[in-house]
Amino acid sequence: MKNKQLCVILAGIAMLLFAAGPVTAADTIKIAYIDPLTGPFGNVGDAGQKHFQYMADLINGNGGVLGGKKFEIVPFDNKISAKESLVQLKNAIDQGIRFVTQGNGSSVAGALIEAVNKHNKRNPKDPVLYFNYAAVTPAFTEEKCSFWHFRFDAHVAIKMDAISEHIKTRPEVKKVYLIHQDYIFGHSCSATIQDMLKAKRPDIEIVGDTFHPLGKVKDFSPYISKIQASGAQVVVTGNWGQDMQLLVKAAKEAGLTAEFYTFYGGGLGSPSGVGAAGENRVKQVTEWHNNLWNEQNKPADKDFYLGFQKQYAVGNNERLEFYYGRIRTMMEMVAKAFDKAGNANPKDVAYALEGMEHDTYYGKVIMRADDHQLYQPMFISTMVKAGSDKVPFDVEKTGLGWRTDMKVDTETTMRPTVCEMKRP
Amino acid sequence: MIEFIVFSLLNGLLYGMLLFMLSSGLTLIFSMMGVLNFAHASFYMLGAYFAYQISTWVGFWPALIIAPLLLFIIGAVVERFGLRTVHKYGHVAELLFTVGLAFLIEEAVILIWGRSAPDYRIPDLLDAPLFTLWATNFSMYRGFMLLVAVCMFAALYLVLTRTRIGLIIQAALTHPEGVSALGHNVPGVFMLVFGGGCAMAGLAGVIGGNYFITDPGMARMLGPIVFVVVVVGGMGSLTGAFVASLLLGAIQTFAIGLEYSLSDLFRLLGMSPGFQGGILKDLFRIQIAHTGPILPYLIMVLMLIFRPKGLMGTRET
Amino acid sequence: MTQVVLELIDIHKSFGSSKIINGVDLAIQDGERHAIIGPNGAGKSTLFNLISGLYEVSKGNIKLRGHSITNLAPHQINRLGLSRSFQVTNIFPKMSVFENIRCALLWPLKYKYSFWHHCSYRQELNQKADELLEKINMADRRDIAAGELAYAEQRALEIGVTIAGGAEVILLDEPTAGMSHSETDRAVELIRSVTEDKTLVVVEHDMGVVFNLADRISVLVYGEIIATDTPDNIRCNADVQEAYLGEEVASC
Amino acid sequence: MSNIPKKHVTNKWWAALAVWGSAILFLALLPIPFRSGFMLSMLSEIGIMIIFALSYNMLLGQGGLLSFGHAVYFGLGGFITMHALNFVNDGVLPLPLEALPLVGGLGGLFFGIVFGYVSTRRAGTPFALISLGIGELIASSSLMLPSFFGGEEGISGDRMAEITLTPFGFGQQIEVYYLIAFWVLVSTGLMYLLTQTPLGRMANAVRDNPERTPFVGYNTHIVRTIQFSLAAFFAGIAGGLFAINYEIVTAEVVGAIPSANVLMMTYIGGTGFFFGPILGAILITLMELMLSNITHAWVLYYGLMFIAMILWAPGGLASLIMMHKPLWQGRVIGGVLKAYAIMAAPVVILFLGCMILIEINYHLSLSIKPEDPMHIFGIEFYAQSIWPWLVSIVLSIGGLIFFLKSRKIVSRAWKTAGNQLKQKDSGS
Repeated sequence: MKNKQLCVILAGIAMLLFAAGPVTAADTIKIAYIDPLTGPFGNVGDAGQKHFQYMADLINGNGGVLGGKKFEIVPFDNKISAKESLVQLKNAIDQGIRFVTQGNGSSVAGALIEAVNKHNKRNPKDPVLYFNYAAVTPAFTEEKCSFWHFRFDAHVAIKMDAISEHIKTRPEVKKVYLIHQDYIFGHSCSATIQDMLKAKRPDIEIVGDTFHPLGKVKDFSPYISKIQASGAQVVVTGNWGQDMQLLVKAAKEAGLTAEFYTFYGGGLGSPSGVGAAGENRVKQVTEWHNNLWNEQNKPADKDFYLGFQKQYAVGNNERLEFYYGRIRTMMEMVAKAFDKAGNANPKDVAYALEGMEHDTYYGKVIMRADDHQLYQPMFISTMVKAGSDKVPFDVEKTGLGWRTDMKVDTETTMRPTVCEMKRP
Repeated sequence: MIEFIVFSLLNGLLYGMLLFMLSSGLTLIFSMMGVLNFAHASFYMLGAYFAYQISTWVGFWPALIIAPLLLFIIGAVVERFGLRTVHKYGHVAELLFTVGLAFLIEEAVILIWGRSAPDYRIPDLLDAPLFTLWATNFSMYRGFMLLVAVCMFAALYLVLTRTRIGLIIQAALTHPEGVSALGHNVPGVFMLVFGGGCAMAGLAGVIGGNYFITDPGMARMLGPIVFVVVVVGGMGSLTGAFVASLLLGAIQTFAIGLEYSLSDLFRLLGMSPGFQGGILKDLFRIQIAHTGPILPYLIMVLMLIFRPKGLMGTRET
Repeated sequence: MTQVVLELIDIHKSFGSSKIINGVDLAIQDGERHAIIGPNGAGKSTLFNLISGLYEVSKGNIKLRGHSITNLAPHQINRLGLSRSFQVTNIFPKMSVFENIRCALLWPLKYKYSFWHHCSYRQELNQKADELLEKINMADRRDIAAGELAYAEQRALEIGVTIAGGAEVILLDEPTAGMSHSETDRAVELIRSVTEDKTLVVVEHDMGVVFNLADRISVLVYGEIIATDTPDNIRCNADVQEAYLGEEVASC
Repeated sequence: MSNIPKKHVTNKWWAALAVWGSAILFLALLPIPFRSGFMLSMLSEIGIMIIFALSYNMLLGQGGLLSFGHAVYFGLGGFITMHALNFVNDGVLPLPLEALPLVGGLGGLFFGIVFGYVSTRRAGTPFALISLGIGELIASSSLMLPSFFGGEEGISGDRMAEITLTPFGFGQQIEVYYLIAFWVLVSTGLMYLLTQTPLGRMANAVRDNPERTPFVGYNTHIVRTIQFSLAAFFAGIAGGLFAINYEIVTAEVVGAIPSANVLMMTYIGGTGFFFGPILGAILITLMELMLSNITHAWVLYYGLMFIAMILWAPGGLASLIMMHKPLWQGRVIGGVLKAYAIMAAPVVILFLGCMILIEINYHLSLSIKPEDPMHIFGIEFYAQSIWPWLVSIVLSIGGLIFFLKSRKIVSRAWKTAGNQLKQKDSGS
């Protein structure tokens, strides 16, 4: 008798365990967020999810899209693995989700583009649309471009172009050192900046072009010695994560005065990793940073920024800040596209997004139809002491914040593309 | 050129000393107990996190003492209640136990301190250049790290040569099966050595965590490099571990300066390599400089294949 | 006696600075049962290890039927027809008794490294293994894991594994060590029966066994052979008595 | 001659037929209840992992070789298959898609021979460390050699190839599932047969006692090399199926994570029995794909399970199951099962308590917003309030106390069953 009762209880528990999925309302538009939520990159994916959630809440609070439908962000943990992303994509499709977003890792993005293309080819009546908010390999909007993929982040060449534009305006810079991670991304960074500098500033000498294995170097001092010996005034690096942080820290230790142009100097966790070493040393190229509202006099953006921080206040150790300006742009544009399309069919939404122009606080952005790449103003900024009138906010409680050096307009960032878009 | 050599030597020395702090404990544990401790780097990480936490309460200097002590206790507990339980199932089980332990420690660290890097800083006192050579600074903190490493090495040397327990450990290093015959409390010694090894890794974490970056991935990132030291140095030989650490430090730093690739070699030999195309073309492009950080693994593999005793080992691993 | 099967010529072995074997010369005749005796630490097991290829010879030459086998790998020596047992039981503990024997039969039956034969369907292989089990009186223990056998049974299995391959020269290292009297007697009978028509070299401490079994005896003291002779002559050899046997068997 | 028992000729062909027949039927019918895309993907992944884990057990369980780099052969097999698939689609290589995993297998075999020969001279720690080093080298070079590994994005291809042996187009997941199921059956069968061959037996011998093996005529190094190469062959087949299933292979597949994963799978499943790794592959893949959607703490559960296995059940799941075999055969298992049923309650309570505790902590430190309510089994509560803590601690402690008590009941039941078994033995 006792056993039977036990069985019932156990069965009940098991059923609850599997039934305890998220409770879904009928009138929602689900967006699958496929990014790492556990593992070494879990914090990055977690922060991204919060960005999307914040945006979805804002849009939903303003009445949603399509006359009252709400966005729902459904997280899927891919552990930054291409394989798991594909399984999770299947999972999302099974759950009836037809909009997918992802950003971390070009390996994952490449896999998702392929998988979405194949799915749409094999199920032409039931397509899936993929919004890429951070994977920057140029090929995704060049040779590998796809109708079903939209990129909201500037790709490598656009960012490097912005960097070279800034270097162009600095006649005192004569010697440039390049250091990158030894994989395709690093090599494409290095090749791009060399071409651009050659074209824009033929007098500049590239005094070093070094590659190091991805994520394997613990002590960058030897590299710094090499940079020091080369007499470089400026270092350009596409390094991200620890490879960037350790590089800058080692530069500070050795008293290297050269400035670092980075992609990811402000990336999540980077400012706290770099710490004081970044002061006046690290520059970044981004579409947004948290002092832009002050410089451009747009106080409404400040409220938006602080609102995020307030909503996701974490314990004493950490402070989560809004970082992905482009997620805001993306969600606003996607919402607009839904309304423009008048329905939630991925194909119609994609057509609506093509060529869409949108006004952000910092200028006009355009989703170019030719390659599905978003073109937006780029800002070169430097990490300086924060708390002043000019630089009111610091980042990640480091006491350092970003100050804009230069704005590169949307038109300037536009580049020709080799993409031959195939539309259904 | 001299500039390059001097700095490579200095950098190599510092990196080598850090490696030695990490690997000396591992060598002791591995030689005596035969346990390849995969969680060793996790104790290094714990050292850094403890030091960070303690330094937010009472400052860096007490942390320098307290954190290694805590790790000594944790190490001893792990040995007593974990390793000793699985010992009867053999070395594979012991090794896998440490693998699982590394897994759990990382999760625990994430759970307690979160996934982002805490702001564990170098003490202000040491945040200044010590001396400047050819416009490159050598910071006080790096000098301090060297000092700590040297002190630890000296202390270890004294303990091993001047104390009774040290002599037993030394005997156990070379003849682990013989010591139990002497009637010493071998499990007790094991516990002590395991705790001591963890404390040394923890000390490395205290002084390395703020110099590099303290985050939940630091143990994983350190990876199996400490095993390389143990293998190259040789089983049962602390001196070997010392030499291997410095050697690996030097190799890694010097390799960075050598921008030669296979195709350069062929050019030098007057051959025009016509087979540089195809799937293997990248092989010819890679410069020695790019491979610096993976050279140790190559050395480890070759060492195990051709000289399993290591440089100064007393017996084969 | 006919022909020399196993010949040791001026064998030396040293570990570092300590010399264990100091110029041993020995010639074992075809079909003979030869015992090697000597005090502890005399180097008896080392000598076996040198012959069977476990250790490398520092100096000297070992010949099996006239072919040099010096410093060949153990498996090569084994394939040339020399098989040995160990002082400490050295079987495959997790495998069944039957499989222990079968493993020893695989190479001699030319299965080599085959991964295309199914062992269970090889009539000849299994029949031979079962015959051998009968021979060593262990047919009833066939499917028990070797590690679970009683000590004396393990020793018997050890001998079984050693002779299974049909090697002509058998080296047994203290086959009766640690056995009771009755067990020893049975073991000696077993050895006698399974090594018929074979050449046997045995290291043994039990003088009863030695004098019962051996055709000739060599006495090894401090890495040198001080005498080789028939049991009776050895018993009465003054050097041997002084160096090793003492008074107990001095009954000539 | 005639008195020799002829037990060795297994006349149980019908038993084998029954096992294989039901396996085929089972795999063929499995997609009926699990027809959604996600379920099919999961089944496919499980199939791939079964081959991979079984091939790993050829090293660890059968050969006594602890490898930390088995994913090298899995991954290289995958890359080679993907290149082959692209050659097929370019019309260079006339091979049917169904046979492509074999190409991956041959690739794995090739690298298995090369690396196996240099690394298997000795087993134990040296072998483990060499495999670790080779794994690191290959993983590092995977990003440095983009023309073979495709760089960060890996290499992708289209499995809807021109040439196929079956009417399948492989556009749908279910067709790929059946391809994988076919290879799972073939590989499992072959790997099982391998254990029965002279090589398989000698691999066991080398595992049990490498000192003795040379004295029965075998070169341990060669035995290990062949065993290793064949394991690499099957790993390569699994990698080839991976390539076909996901249509993309990235550098992550040769990395340390899949190597560690297959080790844990195999160990948790149990290395001592042939079917152990199958259990491990199923359980761990389910955990990875399903549990990670339910809780972020799945890594912790995974790690705890691994440690618990090492500490208390070093033989893995398989041996936990198989230790009941004699009781089952002797028909005395009833008492033990009853004791288990009694123990189940405190185990569930203990588990619930610990689980709530872990979940609260994860929610507080890692969730998107700790102030938000959390759900366990549909019950909503706030992690900041004291009640869930109290409940979970009470459940844990209470569960632990009763668990310890019920453990005695179980051990008593075992003792009784053992005695009954002995009586039956002596009775018959």
